[in-house]
Amino acid sequence: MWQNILEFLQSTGFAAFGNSSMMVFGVIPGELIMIVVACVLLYLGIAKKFEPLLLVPIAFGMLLVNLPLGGVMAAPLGDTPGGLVYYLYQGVKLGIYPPLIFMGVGAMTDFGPLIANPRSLLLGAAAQIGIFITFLGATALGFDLKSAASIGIIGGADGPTAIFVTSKLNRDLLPAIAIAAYSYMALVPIIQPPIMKLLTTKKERMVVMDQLRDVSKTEKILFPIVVTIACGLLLPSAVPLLGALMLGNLFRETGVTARLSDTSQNALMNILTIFLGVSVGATAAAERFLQIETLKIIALGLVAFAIGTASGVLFGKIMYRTSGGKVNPLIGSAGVSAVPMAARVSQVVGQKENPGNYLLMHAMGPNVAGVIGSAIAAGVMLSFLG
Amino acid sequence: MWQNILEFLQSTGFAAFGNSSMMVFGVIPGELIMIVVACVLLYLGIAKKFEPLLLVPIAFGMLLVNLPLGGVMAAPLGDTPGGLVYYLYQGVKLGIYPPLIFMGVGAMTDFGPLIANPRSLLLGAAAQIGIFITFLGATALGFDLKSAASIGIIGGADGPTAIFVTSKLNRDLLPAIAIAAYSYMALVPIIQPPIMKLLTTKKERMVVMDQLRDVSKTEKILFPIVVTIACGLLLPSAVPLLGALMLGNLFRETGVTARLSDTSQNALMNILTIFLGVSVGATAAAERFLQIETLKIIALGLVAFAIGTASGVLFGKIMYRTSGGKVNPLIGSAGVSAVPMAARVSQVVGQKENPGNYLLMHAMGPNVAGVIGSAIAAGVMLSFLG
Amino acid sequence: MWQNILEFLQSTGFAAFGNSSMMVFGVIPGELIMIVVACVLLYLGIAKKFEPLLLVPIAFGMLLVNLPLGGVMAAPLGDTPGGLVYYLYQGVKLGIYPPLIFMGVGAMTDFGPLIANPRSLLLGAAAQIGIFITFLGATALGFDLKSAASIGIIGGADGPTAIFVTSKLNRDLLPAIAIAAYSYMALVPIIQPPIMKLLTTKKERMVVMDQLRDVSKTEKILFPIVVTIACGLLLPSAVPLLGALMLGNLFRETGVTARLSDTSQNALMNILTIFLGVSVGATAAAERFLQIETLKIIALGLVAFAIGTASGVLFGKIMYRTSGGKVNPLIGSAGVSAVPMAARVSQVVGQKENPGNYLLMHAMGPNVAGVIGSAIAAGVMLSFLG
Amino acid sequence: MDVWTITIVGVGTVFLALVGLSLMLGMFKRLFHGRKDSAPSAATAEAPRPAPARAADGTLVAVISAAIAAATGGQPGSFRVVSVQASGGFSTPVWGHIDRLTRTGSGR
Amino acid sequence: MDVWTITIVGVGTVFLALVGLSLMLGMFKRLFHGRKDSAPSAATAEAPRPAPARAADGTLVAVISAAIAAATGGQPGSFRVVSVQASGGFSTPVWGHIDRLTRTGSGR
Amino acid sequence: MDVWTITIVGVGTVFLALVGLSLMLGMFKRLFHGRKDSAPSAATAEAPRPAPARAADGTLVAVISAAIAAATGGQPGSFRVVSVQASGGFSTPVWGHIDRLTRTGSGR
Ligand code: NA
Ligand code: NA
Ligand code: NA
Repeated sequence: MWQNILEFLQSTGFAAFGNSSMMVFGVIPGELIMIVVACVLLYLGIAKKFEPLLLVPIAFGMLLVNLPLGGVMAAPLGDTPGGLVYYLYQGVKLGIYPPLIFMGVGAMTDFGPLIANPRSLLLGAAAQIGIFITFLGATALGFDLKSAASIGIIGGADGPTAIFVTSKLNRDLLPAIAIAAYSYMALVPIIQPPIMKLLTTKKERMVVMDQLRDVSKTEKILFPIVVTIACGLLLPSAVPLLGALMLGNLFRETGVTARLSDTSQNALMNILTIFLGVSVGATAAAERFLQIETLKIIALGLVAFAIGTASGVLFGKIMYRTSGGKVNPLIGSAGVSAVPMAARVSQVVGQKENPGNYLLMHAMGPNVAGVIGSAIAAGVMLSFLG
Repeated sequence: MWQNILEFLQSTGFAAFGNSSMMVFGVIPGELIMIVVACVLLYLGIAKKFEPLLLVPIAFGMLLVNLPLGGVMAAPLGDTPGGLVYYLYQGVKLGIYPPLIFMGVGAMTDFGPLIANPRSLLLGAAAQIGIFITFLGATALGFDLKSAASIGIIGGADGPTAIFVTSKLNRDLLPAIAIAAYSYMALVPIIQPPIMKLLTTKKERMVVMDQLRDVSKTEKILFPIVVTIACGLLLPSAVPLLGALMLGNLFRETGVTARLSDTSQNALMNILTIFLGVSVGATAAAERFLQIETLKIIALGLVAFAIGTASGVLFGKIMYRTSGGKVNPLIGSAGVSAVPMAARVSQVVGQKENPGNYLLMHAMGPNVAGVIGSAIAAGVMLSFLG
Repeated sequence: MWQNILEFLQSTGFAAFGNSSMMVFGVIPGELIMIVVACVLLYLGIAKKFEPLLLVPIAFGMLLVNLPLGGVMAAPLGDTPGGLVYYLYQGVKLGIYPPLIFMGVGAMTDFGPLIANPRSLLLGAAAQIGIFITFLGATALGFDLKSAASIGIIGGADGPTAIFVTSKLNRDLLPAIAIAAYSYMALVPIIQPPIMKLLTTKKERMVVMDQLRDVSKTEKILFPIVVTIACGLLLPSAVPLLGALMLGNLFRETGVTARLSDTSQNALMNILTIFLGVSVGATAAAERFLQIETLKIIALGLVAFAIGTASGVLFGKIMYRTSGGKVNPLIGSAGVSAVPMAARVSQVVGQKENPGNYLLMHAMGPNVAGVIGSAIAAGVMLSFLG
Repeated sequence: MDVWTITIVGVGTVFLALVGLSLMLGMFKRLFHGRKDSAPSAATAEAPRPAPARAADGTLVAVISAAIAAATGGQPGSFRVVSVQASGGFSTPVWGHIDRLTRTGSGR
Repeated sequence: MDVWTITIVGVGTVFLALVGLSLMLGMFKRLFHGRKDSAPSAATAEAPRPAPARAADGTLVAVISAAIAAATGGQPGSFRVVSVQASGGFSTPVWGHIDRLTRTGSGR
Repeated sequence: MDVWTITIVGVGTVFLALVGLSLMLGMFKRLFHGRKDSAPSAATAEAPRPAPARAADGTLVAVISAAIAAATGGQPGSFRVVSVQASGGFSTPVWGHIDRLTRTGSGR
């Protein structure tokens, strides 16, 4: 009996720490470090409100998978079923959750400001340059093409897009890229303003833009259909993400599918967000996450955001010139997406120079265009490398 | 590099149109025609409000699958996962979605008017004759037995039943049968009235029926249990559909399972409706859908509806005679199901002859009986041919 | 043709009764008896309100699977898909539903009273002694270790925990254990009071406890994280249940994940409750359920509840002594969990002796501690026998 | 399989089933109509009701015993379960696991 | 695959797609702006409206006929479907399957 | 496996775990009780609050750097990340991806 008790003690997680495959300084098990990292992420998500709806599940998944012998990610073995998160993870691995979450995003998004001002699309395109420059930079730093593409997409500022691309190109990077993407999306009000001020003159920032025209219901209904067909024909690999986004938006706009729109953006989206977050977090096993690459990814993600912001603002300056001073270049930074945070940043920065200036709706155009833009950029990456 | 760019252009959907397996007149790719058909269905669903909750997802699925190279229905290949809709489609293929949707329908249905007037069940039976006559006609037109049975079930006027039967008997016909079923359900107010007027006299149409008795809670609770046991023993192959319908109805009536009833008819039903619609639509690949059979199915579906309506009305006339003029034969047409549209049609046609006549609740009896009736007819078909 | 009709009649469930593998008294098919048992369970669930949210789906699943030839639990065979409930059942078999339901339970549970009075945890531990004594008793009665462990867990008074353990150790016992667990949870107000009165003096029952301190939001947020890490390291096999419970509770307490908390405890929980209930019920095939073991399990389940109650109360008496009469031993019985019924029982029994005494919140501490306690007991069983 | 067989058996089965149900529902009327509803309405679920579980405490064991006794060829008495005594006076209704959680302060 | 190719084609495609969309949206303005909305608002869905389905009854058959006729090389007329006559006077809108159930007394 | 071992270890583990938790919760009281709640209540989430993210901007990078530096045997400084400067003056709270969408006019 005492031997049995001893064996039982051997089976605790404390004992398992001793057999950890990754001993830091020869003493600290990697899993313990990961538990601390998970707690920090929980702190950022809960106390600092960094995208809590994603960071809390991601951090908790990270916590669960690093409790030694917990087996939540264990693959099935013969007749023994796998762990809970192993099964939830299949929806990430097979590329099911991100498009369905995008459907919910579509059901939440009003493309009206974009339809009212189609030139916004150019700003949404410009801000994706950060994706490709970061892709270049990452290859220069030694990442292979697939990893570099996954890293670049962080600059698209869309969690589901980044996770979808990474799940297709290099699943090992999932936790680092998801954490970087969601953290920087939360940090947009910190990252963007200095860049915006550096690149614009006071005069430019004070531009008051004309009011947007009304958009008819017909246009709003046609928009998702036209985008799906046009972009789907141009770039077939963007169909899963863009098609789902536009289907959700169609549910929203028809006026006769309110039930479907409601469920897409509530019950279904919340269920998938929990499953996605926990299972992405659970890919962060110590020996995979505690790599120098993780830091590089986090640094490159910041670069991607900064370059995206800058190229959006610079393109805004071009439009300021070509329009004869009618476009406020501050709305360019909203092109990175991070809806609607980036648009609010444009609003706040603009209002500081000119308290009566309301740029929010003008910035929503590039903002939602950035969602389409990064989905297309994702399609390009998948088309070349998928 | 230029060669790479050329290759990339080759990978667009526009280029793929050139390699379409189905060239109409040698010039127009079949996929392009299907995109147009999908847009027409979207128009019918959205602007004309033809069962939009189903037609919009079906049409969008059709659109997505016909964007060349989009791969939303691609099967997994080795380590490469399949397309999004491929996975959603498994719930259709395995017969999971239709019964679960039927559970939601059960949670939405009040069988009270049927319990109050059990003779309604005869009208619900009579209206299913359209299913079997159409089955005969379809075999005469050269369809094999399985296809003919799937086509006949369109006359049951129940989308989930039609999709369930077709998914078991001949999946190639899924999109045509689903579109026909939902379109004619939407067109019930157009299809039925001329038939109803043709077959009845003014005197018959003016009959005012006695008020229905109250139905106790106990009866409403016992009803789904009794139906499940009785019909399940008589016709085991009807158990998945009827059992699910009755389980949903039991959730509704117990008074202590309101949570389950609510979720069955809302969150769960909406999620499954989206998945079902999109994946049924995505079975409409051009070379499968652009066949003369599709038109025959659509025509036969109309025949099934018309005969079902006629036999319901004719049986109503018999009951009018045998009851000594107490039954208004107009309620017979409601037996096709298409709840509650067909019952409203009875009400409207009756009210035109006799403005003070309220047939709605009397017609709800045959109407919900028609749901049971077509589930039983489906069971027969599956029992012989499944 | 007549032969075909005859064959069709042979395929009805009535005919199949004749070929039943289990003929009672050589005449009554076992399936028929099971249908009657299912109806009794429906009666208990609906009219007597025994945990109707679980018993109604369980009983209906039992009904469906015992309709001969209905095939709802049929495994897939070659190209023929399996039955509906076969697929729903996979979530039980693979251990997916119970932890996710526990997530919803966590989102519904307020651990505040436990945090305010940490000694409650001892009572939550003491009440689990019923699990282990029943385990001993079951082995003495001839059950093998795995079955005995599954039976003991009934005393944990947590449906999802009992189902999770049984699904891992001996799936054949699922229906009997699930029915016993949920029935006794419903019968807590009948089972506990006599035991509580027998073991306590009037003076003990009249003790008025000090008011609980306020618990800060920070403590409530830290609690699930700390429990997950501490218990997860001590007992890795408890991670799926405890981790999910605590994740749900974290969603509840953060203040920034209300969407996820809401969906966990409503849409997702309801969907899983239906799927779990129906598929657990559908494991009750006649030849498996109509065994003397089933009665033994039901009797042993009652023993487990009674011993758990008694040991909770006895430990309460110890705390009454050691605290110098400040702890009312009646709150000990709440340690079996069955939240919040057992806590209400403590309240009602206490109030009968001393009408101004409000024990409810004091009893909620042991009550929720009992949930953690039985999850840990489950972990021990799985660690030794899983 | 002959198309006419399917048609005739099909129409026959549909009528047989629904006529059968119709007859059963006819009995419902005789059995339940006029009787007062035994199940209390959901609206009053929150209000105290006298021990709804009391009458049913032994039902489950009794019925399953009888069923199993029959199935296994023994007599109901051969495996004796002492009946659970109702404690009386409970005004707490027996909620479902989920409902119970929801209705305390712990549910949001 | 060259990293520069991907970058150039990538940036190019993003701009091409979004500029293309921008041009299309420019046409939207010309086509739809100022026009009154053809689709009635959801708020009035409950109110009686004159036969919305009437105009569309033949559309489905006509379009699918034409499509299939083209696809199979025949003429639209070769498989004739007699047009469904609108009955007129219906003030009931055409609800979706689910909506229909919800809006009767049967939905809770 | 012996049934008594399981029983003894089982009861022992349950008590060990819950007594351990009990001790930890005892520390909670000392650490947090009386202190004001640091996390603002959800009810005020909509109201402007001073830059909640400012203090945390470098936390993530700092912690993960330290962790990885330790894990890979290097020093934290060996891979230098220039700290992100807070811009100051933001009254916009940092919403979640979903919440953000919901709270603009774009959510229904
Ligand atoms: Na973007
Ligand atoms: Na029908
Ligand atoms: Na317990």
